[in-house]
Amino acid sequence: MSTVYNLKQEVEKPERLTGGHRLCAGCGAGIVVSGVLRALDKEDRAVVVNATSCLEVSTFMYPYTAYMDSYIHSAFENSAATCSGVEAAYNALKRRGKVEGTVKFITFAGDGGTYDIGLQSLSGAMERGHDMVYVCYDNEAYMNTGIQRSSATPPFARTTTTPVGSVGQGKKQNKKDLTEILVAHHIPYVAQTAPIGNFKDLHTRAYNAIYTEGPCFLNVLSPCPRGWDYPAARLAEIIKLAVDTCVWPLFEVEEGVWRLSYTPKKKLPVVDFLRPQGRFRHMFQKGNEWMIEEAQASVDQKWERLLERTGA
Amino acid sequence: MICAKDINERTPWQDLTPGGEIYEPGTARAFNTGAWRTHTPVFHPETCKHCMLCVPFCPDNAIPVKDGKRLDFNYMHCKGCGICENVCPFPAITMVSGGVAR
Amino acid sequence: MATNDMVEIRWHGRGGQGAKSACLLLADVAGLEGKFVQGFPEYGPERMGAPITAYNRISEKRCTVHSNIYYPDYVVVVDETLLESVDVTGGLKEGGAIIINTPSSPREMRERLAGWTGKVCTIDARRISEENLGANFPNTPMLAAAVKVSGVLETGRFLADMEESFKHKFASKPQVIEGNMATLKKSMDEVQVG
Amino acid sequence: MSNRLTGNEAVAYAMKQVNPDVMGAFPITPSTEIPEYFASYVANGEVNTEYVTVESEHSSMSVCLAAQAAGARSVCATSSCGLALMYELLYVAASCRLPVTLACVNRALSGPININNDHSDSMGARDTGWIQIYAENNQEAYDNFLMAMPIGETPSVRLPVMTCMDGFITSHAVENIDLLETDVVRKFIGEYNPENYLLKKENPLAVGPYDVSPYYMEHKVQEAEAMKAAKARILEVAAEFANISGRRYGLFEEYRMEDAQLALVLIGSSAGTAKAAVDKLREDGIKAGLVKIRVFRPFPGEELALALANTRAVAVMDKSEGFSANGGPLFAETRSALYDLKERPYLIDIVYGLGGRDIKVEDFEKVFGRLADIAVTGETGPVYTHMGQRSKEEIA
Repeated sequence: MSTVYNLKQEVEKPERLTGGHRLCAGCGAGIVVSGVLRALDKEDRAVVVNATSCLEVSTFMYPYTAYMDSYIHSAFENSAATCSGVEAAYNALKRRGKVEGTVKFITFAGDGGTYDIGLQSLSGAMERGHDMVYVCYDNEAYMNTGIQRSSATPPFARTTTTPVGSVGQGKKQNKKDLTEILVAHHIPYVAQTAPIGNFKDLHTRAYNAIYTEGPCFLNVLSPCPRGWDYPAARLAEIIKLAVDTCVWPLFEVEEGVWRLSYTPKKKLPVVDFLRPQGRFRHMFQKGNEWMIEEAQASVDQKWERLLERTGA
Repeated sequence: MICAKDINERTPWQDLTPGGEIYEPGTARAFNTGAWRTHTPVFHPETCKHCMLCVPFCPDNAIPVKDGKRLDFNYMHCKGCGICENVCPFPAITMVSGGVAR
Repeated sequence: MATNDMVEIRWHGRGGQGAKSACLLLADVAGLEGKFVQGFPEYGPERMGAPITAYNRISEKRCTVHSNIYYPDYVVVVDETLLESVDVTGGLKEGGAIIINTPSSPREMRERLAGWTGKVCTIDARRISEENLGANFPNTPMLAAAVKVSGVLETGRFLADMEESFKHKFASKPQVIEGNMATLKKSMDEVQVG
Repeated sequence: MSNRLTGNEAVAYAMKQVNPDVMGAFPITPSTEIPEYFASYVANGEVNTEYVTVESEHSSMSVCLAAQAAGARSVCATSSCGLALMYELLYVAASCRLPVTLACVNRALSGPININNDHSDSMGARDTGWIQIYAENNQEAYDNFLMAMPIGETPSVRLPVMTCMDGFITSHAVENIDLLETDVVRKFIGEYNPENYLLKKENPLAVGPYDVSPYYMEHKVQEAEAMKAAKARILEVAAEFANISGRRYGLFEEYRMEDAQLALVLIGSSAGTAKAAVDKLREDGIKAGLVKIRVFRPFPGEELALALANTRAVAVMDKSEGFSANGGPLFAETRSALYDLKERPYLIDIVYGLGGRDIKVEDFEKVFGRLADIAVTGETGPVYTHMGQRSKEEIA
């Protein structure tokens, strides 16, 4: 499945996430959600499902919805089940001749709502095989409640629940590999992507996910200027560094076949990604060199494994 | 049908939509987030090559596009994050201090 | 609390033996014959082999009582090994009867029911079942014996209704119907009252 | 049509006749049989419901409320811990005004874990904004389930409905039942055609906003008003139901209350057992009666006060412990309802039947005995007590 990507045409499509929402200035989530929804064909309708999150409280604050499509938010931990219910209703009503046209079902949830509290609901929905896309916008912590660690928070990152003190030095644990967990569900399409460059990767992965029948999953890196502690204007650069250091590799797994969707021209050292972000500042203090070494070793190991899997 | 434009903080309970439903698309467009700006992007159409790289990077969908051309910012929604200035390969966008659009 | 025209039956069995099914089936058939019925098991998390209890109320009037049965008119014991662990005659009314699945005679069984002076009925449900159904399904013979001994249903009508029910249940394997009907009749003939 | 079914079979059969658009299914004792029976209807093509076998009750309620928002009629069944796991979503369904129908097969709630009947599960959910209707037997379980949709889906109500029956005692007991013909049922419940739904082509719908305080309270008032409006609608639907079934229902059932001086107020299957006690006492010339609460939410406070106005002594029988240290939930409601009476009967609360503790006709006779003493002496003694538990006092 592929589509000829043309940025100029794409940006001329009517927006599906409007301005006037209340995400922070420079929030990655707004960019990710607009980017994914842009992949919908113009004539197709969608129902957007949302877990409780920054995105939810900002994009549907009564009476202001920022969605051009139907939208439902129910709770934090159940967005995949909520989407299952909408999809089930669609099947039932379609069968009974009570609904017309094509409707697509797209869920957005943060890493807290996906990696952690919503994982059971997500796993269930994927296993049952609903025709839906689940998009995790991964900003690597519970940002809605004010930057608490999640299982998506990378090691050593400072959050309000993994503070840097005289003994504690940020998060002690690894980042859960959620994308792999989703691959293990043997669903038709899984991809890890991010908004970079001309958005071709995000757009193509989103298009594939939306127009592949069955349950599909996108994990999208979505920087949070506040939580990651960098100047909001540098978002594009931060994402590019995540990708070029291989901290956040871009790949897709279609019907079990792994494919690398982006190979950095030159693999940059992890410090290039860490240095601009306040959440990693303590890693650069004297005596903490081991943290950077560990971070680099971990990224290298995962990258090598991905290269093996993708046959690249 | 109760419309979002008729709902405000003085609306009595009888006139609100049940359960907080909204029956229209994109009612958030009526909300002014431009007031949040402390910095403001300035568009220089003369140097813009309409490559569109800034458009998808705008978290607020505040860069309108029409007939292959990007237009001036929608200052009602632009929060002044400055991402667009950074991604612009040309000097077509510059950030200036202050929230007022010029 | 039974009124005069109400028959209350208590079933003792082991999980998996079909005592509950027999109890529910009796309620169904009695209901079909125009009686007001209740059939309900006493539930716990027990698994195969654990002692279970089930109850029937059969009456000409609707019974609203939803408690367990403490003073049954009849007790049906689907597995005689239960006599060692369960007070099967507890609360059983003097004028009532206990019906036990056993190859032994009523006289032999009475010796094992210390203090019980009422009727003791026996039936070798295992043998009848094995001979007619090819396997040990004691619930069908026990149901027949309970109907016969209690007289709660008219025998001819009971057999006719059961045949209808089997025809429905075993529509795809009619050969089973014959075996089940033979089991019922044989059980009614063979149940010993002592 | 006359039949014999267990309560679970009866509710599953009602669901089959309804042929809902969506069912969320997850097993929990003693409600498990409902999705099992329904699965066989699906497997045999007797319904064309979208049957969603979720991975938890939490997801079951999530699926149902979302399906309802999408424009579908959805149903599910649960018990005990399953209902507890749904707790947050019960509020969401009610506050988003999504009339899901849930069959709650009442079971004690942990811990310790226990699978038998009491009302602690649904009583714990009494303030979630759901209409709650309780059944005494399989017939009422069936009838209540059918009435749930015309009640909940009415535009002036738009609230989810929980129909409750006693686990095992009703759910697993075979009793006689009169079933309606399916075409009669279909006509009675009608189609679910909400004005706005997610899949509607003409306009999008946004559901489940972040509600800031300038709006939240107004939305809660709407919900509270809907619950008030439900009372009249419940009676209206009951009248319509009487026309097709001949069976009449109110907000509660008064049994031999016309001149009763001693009365019980209780819920569910034990009301049937208590009726036998009332009959027995009446034979002895004692003016006993009972009120069986059918609709607990909305609570029929004014009507109940009227029904009890001429009694001398009343025992409220709670089949759940509220741990308020001041009596169970039914007692709290009843006592509050009686406050406005000029002359109030003496009132006591008896918590009974927890975790499947059986209650017999004789037990109710004892309660009436206590009421008779209170009526004579004017001394209630301890107002809030438990019944049926072993205690040192009793053994000595």
